[in-house]
Amino acid sequence: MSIADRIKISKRIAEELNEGQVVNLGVGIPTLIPDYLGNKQLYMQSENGLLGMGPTPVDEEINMDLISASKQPITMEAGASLFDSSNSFAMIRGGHIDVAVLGVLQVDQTGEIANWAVPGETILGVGGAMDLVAGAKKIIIATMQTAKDGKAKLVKKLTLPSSGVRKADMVVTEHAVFTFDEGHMRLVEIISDVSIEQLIELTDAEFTYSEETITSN
Amino acid sequence: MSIADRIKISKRIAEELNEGQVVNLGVGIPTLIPDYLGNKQLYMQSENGLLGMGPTPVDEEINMDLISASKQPITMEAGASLFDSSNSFAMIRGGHIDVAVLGVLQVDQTGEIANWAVPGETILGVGGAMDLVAGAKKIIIATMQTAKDGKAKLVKKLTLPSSGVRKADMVVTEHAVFTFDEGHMRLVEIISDVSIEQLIELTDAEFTYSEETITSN
Amino acid sequence: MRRSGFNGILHTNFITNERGTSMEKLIEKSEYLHYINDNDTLLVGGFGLSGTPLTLIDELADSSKKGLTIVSNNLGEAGKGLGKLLLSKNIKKAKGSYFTSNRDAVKAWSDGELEIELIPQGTLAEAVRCGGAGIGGFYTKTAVGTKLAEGKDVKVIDGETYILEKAIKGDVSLIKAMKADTLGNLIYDHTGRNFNAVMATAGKIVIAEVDEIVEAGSFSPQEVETPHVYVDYIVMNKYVKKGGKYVEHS
Amino acid sequence: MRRSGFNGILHTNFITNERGTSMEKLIEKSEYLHYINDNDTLLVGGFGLSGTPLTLIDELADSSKKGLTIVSNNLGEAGKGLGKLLLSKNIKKAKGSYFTSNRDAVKAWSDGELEIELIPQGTLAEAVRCGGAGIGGFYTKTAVGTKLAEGKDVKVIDGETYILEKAIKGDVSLIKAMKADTLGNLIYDHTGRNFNAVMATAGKIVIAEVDEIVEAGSFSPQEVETPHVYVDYIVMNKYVKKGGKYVEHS
Repeated sequence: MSIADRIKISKRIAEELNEGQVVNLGVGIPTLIPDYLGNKQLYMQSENGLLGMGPTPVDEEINMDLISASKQPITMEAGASLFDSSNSFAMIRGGHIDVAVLGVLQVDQTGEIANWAVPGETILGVGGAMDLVAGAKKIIIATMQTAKDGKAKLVKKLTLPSSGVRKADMVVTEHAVFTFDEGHMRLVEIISDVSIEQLIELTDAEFTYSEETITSN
Repeated sequence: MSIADRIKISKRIAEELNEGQVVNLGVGIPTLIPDYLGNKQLYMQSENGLLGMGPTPVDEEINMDLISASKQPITMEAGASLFDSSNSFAMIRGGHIDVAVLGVLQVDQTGEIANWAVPGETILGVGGAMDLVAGAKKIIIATMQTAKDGKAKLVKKLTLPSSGVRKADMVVTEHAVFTFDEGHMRLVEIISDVSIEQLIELTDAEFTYSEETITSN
Repeated sequence: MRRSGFNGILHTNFITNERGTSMEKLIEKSEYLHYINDNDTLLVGGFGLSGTPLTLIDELADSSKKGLTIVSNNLGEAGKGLGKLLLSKNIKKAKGSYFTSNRDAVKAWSDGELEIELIPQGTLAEAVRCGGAGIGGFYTKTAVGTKLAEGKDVKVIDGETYILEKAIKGDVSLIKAMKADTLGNLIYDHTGRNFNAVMATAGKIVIAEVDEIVEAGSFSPQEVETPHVYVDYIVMNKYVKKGGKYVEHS
Repeated sequence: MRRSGFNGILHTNFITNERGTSMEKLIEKSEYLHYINDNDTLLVGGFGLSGTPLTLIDELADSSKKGLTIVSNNLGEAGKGLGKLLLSKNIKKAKGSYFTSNRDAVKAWSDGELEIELIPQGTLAEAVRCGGAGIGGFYTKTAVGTKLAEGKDVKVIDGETYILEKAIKGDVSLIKAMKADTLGNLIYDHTGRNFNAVMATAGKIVIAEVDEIVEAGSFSPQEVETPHVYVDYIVMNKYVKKGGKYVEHS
């Protein structure tokens, strides 16, 4: 997956985030988002116990006990707060995070997410994925349109284990933006030079769209 | 109930408390105990959110936001800690309080406690009574032998509503000290000039005792 | 993030308090009533009169809101704190652990004018915490075998008997802190924290009454007791503390 | 209050650390192994290598303790932190949320040498909190409808579906704090608090590894993160932090 595509996805999701929101960013593409927020003040939550995560520190300020959920060194912004894991997940599970931006292995056409386990491979990690899926007020998926093997990641029905019954609200890929409306997937924007026919080809999930959507790009 | 009796009960319970213990003292007689601890360092927990409660402050230092569970102004000792109500009761319910000293309306001969509700009167308060009964490692009851109407407070079977299935470990009255052993009440000490016959008369509950216990006073 | 709940226009952006600190969440004390509807469930912090949002309660007592359910450890004292709402007849029901010390509450209940649901103090605190934490209910040892367990599910887990207590949530939380920073982070005054910290998590809209507002960054991240994510609006306390008690602003 | 669990004679009273601070709970690092039995369940704080009791783990890896169940978010990294216990074969089972990042854990599991129970991170934190709080279990939204919910009780409460998760307790908790005071009150280093604060509440015996011991009263009552009631023994960290990482004491 090209860095240009990753940046494109991050930028597009950054546009969806509003001043003052509390946001939890998953590993991978979502971690690029802070670079594209412009003047918007957001509050980043890290599930290992911090609200108000700031950028990567200079080398002299690195402290292994001030890290993100991705276990990278971080800083704290003015007005940050620290708490333990149980209170961090009370915040997440209790619906106090405005937006969670998550990577996925698959998302189905109803918005159901698979982002933790690949059958046949060792399933030894779940982390906070299911808590975020269950608890965030809004879930935005950041993903490439297809997996490395070329298979669609936006599928009719999950073939990988589900991360929970709670559905995603939006999917942003390098080609397009989709939303979910009462269990139906809808194309709202094409953000590459892909044609609608090509997009349908790259997508296993069934989605609706209006002509305006396509021609707007 | 005479102040001398209240002090006698408090002093006797103070003897039961050991250096370093974490103790929660109920309203009434138990609040006198700190005056009789001598050099023993104990840590007083107050269920509204403090471990390390100190004595009553001088007038100039009274703060209505630094109070005991009895809503009286208090101070904090060196090494005190403050927490919210949920964490205070996690401490209580989770078995982290070494001793709770409680007043009662009745205690039965198995150690079951009634200390919150008088039938026929308005039952509008329970406070932290049931949490302390359920959670403290050791429960010592501080009570007069009889109620104001002369009826025994140490009864065969509770006639007042129970505070929980968890039994008391010890009862101290102005006349005697009783313990509970596998559901049976046992007289371990007489601390007034009452005779064993008089004590039996004042006590509805059945208890065992050895001759040595009686003659030791 | 400001939550919805009132669609009218409020001039709440960057109100400046008397100290010149600007803050988006700060509103006038009367404004907060817009967020309260008749028959709402309000979660109110405090233990007796300690850590109680006196200013918010005064406004409510002066309002025509009715049929309210109040979830709070006590109903203040007779004529004081939440006790005022009994005299002003705003309350239909009270859920809490100890009402005996307010004679007005006892009388209102006796007269059939107030419903009371008695909840052990620790169960109340934990149920509200669960309400704010996305937990539906919990099995507790407290009250097993008592009248307060009647009608509740009983379960034996690893040989110990527990009862099921459901989470408690509210439409609006009214809490009292000592200081807010300009983001809405809160710190409390000693044992004034009591129920305020959990009440802050379990209301759809959370209004915090504070004595003082300071710049964001004034609190160390370790000392923040309620992170700003839980706080929607801030109202300045009209009382000042003198001799350890809140008195009318002179 | 010191808890029972070991009946041998330990010279633990008022050991003095290198700074001259005397403290009843302070023990030598090797002593703590007396409190651990084969097949015990250990609750271990930390998130990756952050907030991890490295010294306590080293002692355990050098011991002959076996059949241990480790409850911790991760098993450290390959050869580091709890990862050492895989190489030293002390562990029978691991319960936590994320083991994929330690290749030794993946290999041990593949080889049938390690049982793994996967628990969502928030469920793990809450289950341990319940274990320390006298709560038998809780109904959570997390993992509803997933493989990790298989075999678990499902309950609909107020229209929402939850699964029952049982509390987790341990025989011994091994935690890491930045500072202890002489009573055993603890404060943590930033996000190093993570699971340590809940692990401290749910072990029958709690051993805290700390960088420093200060006099009681040095912490303000508001800043104590783990009250001393939860802490039974203190062990000094043999590592020192340099460049933000713990390195061998030079």
